[in-house]
Amino acid sequence: MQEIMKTILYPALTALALIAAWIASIEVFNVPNYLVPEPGAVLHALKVGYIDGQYWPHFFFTLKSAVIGYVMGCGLAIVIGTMVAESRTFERFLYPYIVALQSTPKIAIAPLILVWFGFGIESKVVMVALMSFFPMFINTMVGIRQTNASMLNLMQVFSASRTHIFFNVKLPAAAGHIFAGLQISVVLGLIGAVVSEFVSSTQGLGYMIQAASVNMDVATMFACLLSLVAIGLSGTQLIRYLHRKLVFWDETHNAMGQTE
Amino acid sequence: MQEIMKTILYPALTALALIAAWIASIEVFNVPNYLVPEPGAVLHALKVGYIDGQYWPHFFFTLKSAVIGYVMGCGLAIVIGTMVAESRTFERFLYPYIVALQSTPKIAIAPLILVWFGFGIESKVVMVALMSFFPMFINTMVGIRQTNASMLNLMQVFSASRTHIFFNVKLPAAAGHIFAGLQISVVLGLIGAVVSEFVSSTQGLGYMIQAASVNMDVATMFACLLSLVAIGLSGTQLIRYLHRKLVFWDETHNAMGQTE
Amino acid sequence: MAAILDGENLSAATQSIDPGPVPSSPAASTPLLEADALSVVYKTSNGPITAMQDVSLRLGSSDFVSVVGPSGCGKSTLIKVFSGLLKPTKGSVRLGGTSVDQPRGDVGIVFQQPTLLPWKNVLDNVLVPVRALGMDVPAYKKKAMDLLRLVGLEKYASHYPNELSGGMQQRVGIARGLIHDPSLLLMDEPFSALDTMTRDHMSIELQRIWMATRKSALFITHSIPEAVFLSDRILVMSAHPGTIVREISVNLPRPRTVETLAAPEFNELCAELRALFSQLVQFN
Amino acid sequence: MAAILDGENLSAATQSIDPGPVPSSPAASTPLLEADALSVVYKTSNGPITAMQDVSLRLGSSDFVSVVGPSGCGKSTLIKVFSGLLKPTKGSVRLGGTSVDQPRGDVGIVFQQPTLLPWKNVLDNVLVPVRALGMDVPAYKKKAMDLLRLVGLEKYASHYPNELSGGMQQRVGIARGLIHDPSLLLMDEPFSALDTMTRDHMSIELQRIWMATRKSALFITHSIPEAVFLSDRILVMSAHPGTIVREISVNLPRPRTVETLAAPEFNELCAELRALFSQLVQFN
Amino acid sequence: ADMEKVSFAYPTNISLSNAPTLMAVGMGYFKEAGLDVSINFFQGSAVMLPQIAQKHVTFGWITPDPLVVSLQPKRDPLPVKMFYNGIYLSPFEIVVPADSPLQSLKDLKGKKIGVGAMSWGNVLVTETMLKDLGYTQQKDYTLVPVGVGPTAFRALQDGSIDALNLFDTFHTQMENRGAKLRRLPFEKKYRELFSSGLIAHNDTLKERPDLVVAFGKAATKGVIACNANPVACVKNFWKLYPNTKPAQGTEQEKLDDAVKVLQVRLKTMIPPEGLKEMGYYTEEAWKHYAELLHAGGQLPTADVPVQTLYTNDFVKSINDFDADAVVAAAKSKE
Ligand SMILES: Nc1ncnc2c1ncn2[C@@H]1O[C@H](COP(=O)(O)OP(=O)(O)OP(=O)(O)O)[C@@H](O)[C@H]1O
Ligand SMILES: Nc1ncnc2c1ncn2[C@@H]1O[C@H](COP(=O)(O)OP(=O)(O)OP(=O)(O)O)[C@@H](O)[C@H]1O
Ligand SMILES: [Mg+2]
Ligand SMILES: [Mg+2]
Repeated sequence: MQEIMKTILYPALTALALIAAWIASIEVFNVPNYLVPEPGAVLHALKVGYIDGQYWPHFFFTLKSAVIGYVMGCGLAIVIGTMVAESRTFERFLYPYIVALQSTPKIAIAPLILVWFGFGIESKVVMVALMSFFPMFINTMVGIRQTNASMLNLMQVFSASRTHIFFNVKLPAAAGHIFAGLQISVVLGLIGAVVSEFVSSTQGLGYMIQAASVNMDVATMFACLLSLVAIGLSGTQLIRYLHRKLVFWDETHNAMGQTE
Repeated sequence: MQEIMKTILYPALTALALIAAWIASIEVFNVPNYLVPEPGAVLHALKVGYIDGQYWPHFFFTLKSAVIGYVMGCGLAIVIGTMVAESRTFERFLYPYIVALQSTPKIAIAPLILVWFGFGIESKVVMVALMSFFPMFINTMVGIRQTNASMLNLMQVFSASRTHIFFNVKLPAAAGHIFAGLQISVVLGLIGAVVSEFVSSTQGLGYMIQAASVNMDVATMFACLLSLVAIGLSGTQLIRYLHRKLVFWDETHNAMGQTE
Repeated sequence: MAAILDGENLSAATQSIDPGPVPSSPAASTPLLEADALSVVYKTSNGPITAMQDVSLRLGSSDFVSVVGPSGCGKSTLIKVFSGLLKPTKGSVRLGGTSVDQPRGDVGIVFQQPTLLPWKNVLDNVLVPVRALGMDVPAYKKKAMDLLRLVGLEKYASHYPNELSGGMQQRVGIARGLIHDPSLLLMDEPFSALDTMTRDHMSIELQRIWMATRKSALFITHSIPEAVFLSDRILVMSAHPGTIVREISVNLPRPRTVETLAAPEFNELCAELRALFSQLVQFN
Repeated sequence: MAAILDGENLSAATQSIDPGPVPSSPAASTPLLEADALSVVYKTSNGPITAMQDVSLRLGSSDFVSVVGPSGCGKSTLIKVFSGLLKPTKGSVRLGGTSVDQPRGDVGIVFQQPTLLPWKNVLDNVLVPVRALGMDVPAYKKKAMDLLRLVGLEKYASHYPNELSGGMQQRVGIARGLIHDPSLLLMDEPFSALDTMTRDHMSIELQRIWMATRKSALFITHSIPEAVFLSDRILVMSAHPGTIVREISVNLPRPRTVETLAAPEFNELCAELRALFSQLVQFN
Repeated sequence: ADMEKVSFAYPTNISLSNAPTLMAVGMGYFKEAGLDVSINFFQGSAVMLPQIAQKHVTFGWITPDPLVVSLQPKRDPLPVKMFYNGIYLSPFEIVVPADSPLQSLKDLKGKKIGVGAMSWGNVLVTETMLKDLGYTQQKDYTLVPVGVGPTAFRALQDGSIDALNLFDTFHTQMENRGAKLRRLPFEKKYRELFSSGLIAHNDTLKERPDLVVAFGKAATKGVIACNANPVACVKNFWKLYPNTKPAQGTEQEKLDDAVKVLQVRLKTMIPPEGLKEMGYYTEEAWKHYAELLHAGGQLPTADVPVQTLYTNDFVKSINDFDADAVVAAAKSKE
């Protein structure tokens, strides 16, 4: 109970402090409202957007492409990360190209993505998948490589199949790395969705931000940014929750044992 | 020796295969050269760029902002990641805001960054730092949290100071996570540099790509993308090399011991 | 049950030993494991360490052989090589006639460290070999529970490893080594973290199980009476370089009981081994 | 050196025991450690486990006390509580007059698992307490090398832990526990992974060091003769619930030598403890 | 009943500048012509052009410079043509704060000029324009990429730049936000540089002239209607894109501001020849464009076959409607 109170209360306190700073900066430093909107204007935009309902389709569009792309990108990253971790040959053949693909700014290859996947939701999903991929890939690879050798030896003595070892030892052993990757990818995937909406879209929060920015409508921009933040926070919190629940054996939690 | 041969030979083989596929796709499928340039044109652009020397200032500009921003972002991430991992209070106050900041697409806050840091290299450095920050932050935090509890207990019995424990136990224990984060951040930092050059710059590979893309000069675009890939690959290879050298105790490497 | 095998008071306990059914006649010892001129040189940060030199060994298909030797003489290395986890620098190992290049499923193993999977509970840890070998899990569940009862942990079946004491973890490791009836059982100091009484109990149970199944067993221990009590043969290793300096046959009749412990042959063997041993360990 | 403390042949070895200088008179035992009515209940996935119940204990400033008891009875838990790493569910611990709420630097500890830092070599692992406590490292380097010689690992000073055998790792842990002259030394089965001979050697060395420094020591062991040989008092614990069922004083004169082992009092004490023990461990 | 699906794209993000053409939606002109038009926005012509070349997009709105620049040796010609001149006058301006001492382009010597990004098409024009005065970039003046909107505004206000070179509509938006700006006069030939227009794939132009005319006609009617009733045009636009309606300010302020911006754009869309001649290209204008790009260093030669880039074949049919009726209908629209 108290724990929950704290988890809600503390961020709320910081939030209040931030809002106070926001108002103060506008009042005291005279920051013009074409740069930073007044909280009231943002609140109004949020009201119009979510109570009158105008933002919902955009919100869901972004959410949908982000979620589908995230699942695809992370899934693929776990598979390929495992392959690369398991085989030196795969590593030699694939690794440089994965780094190469990821070092290329996605915006620069956006025209190709649009040509291949069309300018519907598909290209957004692909962009999200591309963005989510890399952190998951590296973390999976490093995590699997770090699996405790004695546990692997144990399984090897029993001639366990690679798949069996993967699911019973490597995956749980790499869980810490994998969940860290999942957290990073939430945020990157979201950015991927928004950036791809910048490049081409008639829907989504990214499109809204871009349109608002062209029209110098900072209040709407902030309202949409806040929506993105809400998605990002919920996503990472969900991952953290799953991490705590699923990786219950995590050593630090059980330290010396907990007494009642 | 043979190892080195393989590390060079295999990627070279794949590279040849890719170039063959590239030429074939142009010849066989008639992919027009405003979409994908001919390898010859890219080679020519590279020659003009690096032998005649026109790209070098751009190359170094991007490299400079990427390196400075990367070092700053990663350094800060390790410090803040440690603070959040060590203290529940810090976590409550800081964590949501870090996720919030990171969920906001950098392009959307680019105007604010420009206003605060100017149009020079500073704003690019800040963007790189912002992009590199998050993977390092999460990986550091998770890595430190996962430190083997018995080792911590050992140090606690001797009333070791927090700093001492950090440098002697937590940092080495989190090394796997930290190096994974460093690898991811290389790539993200690079993208940060390029994207910030897209938004506002008179120099850098990102500016070159943007300018070339307006003119539909795909050969130059590809040449610059290849330059980025070269930076990205060198960076990640360097990190991987350091990882192998510094984290020599990594369990998997010493598995059952290596015989001669 | 009294302390038997720490040998401190050999006549103290005579009650409640049930070494299991006596087999009609011991099976003929056909060579199951053959090791020829094994040497292991480890690469280390400070140059090579010769852990084992020129070790040859033959194990019949129903032999119980113990290895004793000072700390660091290469006993665990021997187990790693036999299980196929470590390639010897020189020499060859053949198991059931074919060369051991990599781990094979028909070996049971108890590591020196318990090596439990922290994300599986005690029962599932015991069932690890069954699952890994693709055997029928429900059929082995009962056996796993029996083994847990044997090692005194039936109440802890659904606990996780980090909720157990050191000795309890080691006992889970022992149960796991016995679950799948392998043709060769390799045990690396399985009883080291156990108290005297539990240790005695486990020795007698181990003998019972072995006599019932008559599989090959290689047993590493630091306790001389334990080695004599359980083995057909005892190999004594020296350190630097790790090599077998003596092989002693134990011809005491089976099943061995507390009476065996009082037998003069038993004590003679122990004394002989102890004398040998004291020459091997030198401190300045 | 012969096998002394496994008690198998108590008269076998009489040579080369140097228990160190005999202190003029044992210091008066002022209470250094006071534990009152300690209970520890662990939270686990399957409900609470009572690891320890109502344990009270007093340790003078130069007492050597051993704890024996069956596996899982709460011995390690006792060490965790005394070192300040675990808060007892009930009861209180006072060390040198002040309450133990968290770990304090004046305790030396040998864990049941070796717990070495894989990124430090053997010498640096031994020096961990020295560095952690901010003591003068160069001054302690020689002592660390002496301790490594004592445990037979001087040649391995610059090796890394994963290049050592199980017993060698445990010996590094022992050296680390002794490096910084703490006022209280807690040892959790420090000799369990060692062979008989090394074990005897270590016991005698431990007595020598203790007599020279006269610090308080709490020693957990599975070997009854070892406990009797080393201790002023022996606490016998039972399991379920873990509690002290008997306290036995050992009034044998110090320094104890191989002659001590042949003394009738010594054997009587061992027999008494063994009898007690056999009632504590039950298997079905 | 059976509507033909047509996709139409802009290479920029949606803004009020698009309102005139999109008035065709509000007036129902597309529907009348049997067209079901979907509207897309892309980030840059480099992203949009391949879509048209691949026929994923039927019609696009684009500036001529990427097409002219594509006429280089060894480059595959793009299979597209512009068929309708949408903006006759250059929408680019150079503005200074109203109280600035700078009066003409000549005064820009040694000054910092803000541009959206170095990659913007008008940068070339600006450089050429200043070259006429004998100034070269870096030596005599500096270009600073400042983005659009808030950052550009800020840069001009705090003096990090002395002049700003963006679209007319951006400048008007700033003025709506309270900025006091003054436009520096341009030479006529730069002012009369045409800009965006409609583009389509060569196949579409060849195989579906009916479709091209129907679309062009509806779009033209939209511009005329918007010009006749800018208030309705703004309202139509906001109805189509409610998110572009500013969040700050009162209803009337928002409308007034928007109409001001819109009128700036409309001025550049109505040809000097009058409403009957909408969409014509002249070869001189295209040649002039090529010369400029050559002068700016973007083209190796100014002698390029610009006539392959555009066609006037459809303009006559497109203009074949009753403009007065459109004006009347627009005036009566709410
Ligand atoms: N992974 C390894 N890398 C390098 N050297 C090793 C490794 N494992 C063991 N050694 C060395 O090999 C020798 C034999 O080790 P081993 O573990 O086989 O001894 P052991 O007989 O099992 O000892 P103990 O009774 O202490 O467990 C030791 O000197 C040790 O330092
Ligand atoms: N971290 C923990 N979490 C939950 N329960 C624990 C934990 N550590 C120990 N226990 C339980 O507490 C009891 C006592 O454990 P402890 O480790 O103190 O035993 P021990 O006397 O040291 O045994 P051993 O001789 O086997 O090392 C056991 O029943 C064990 O299951
Ligand atoms: Mg060993
Ligand atoms: Mg214990």
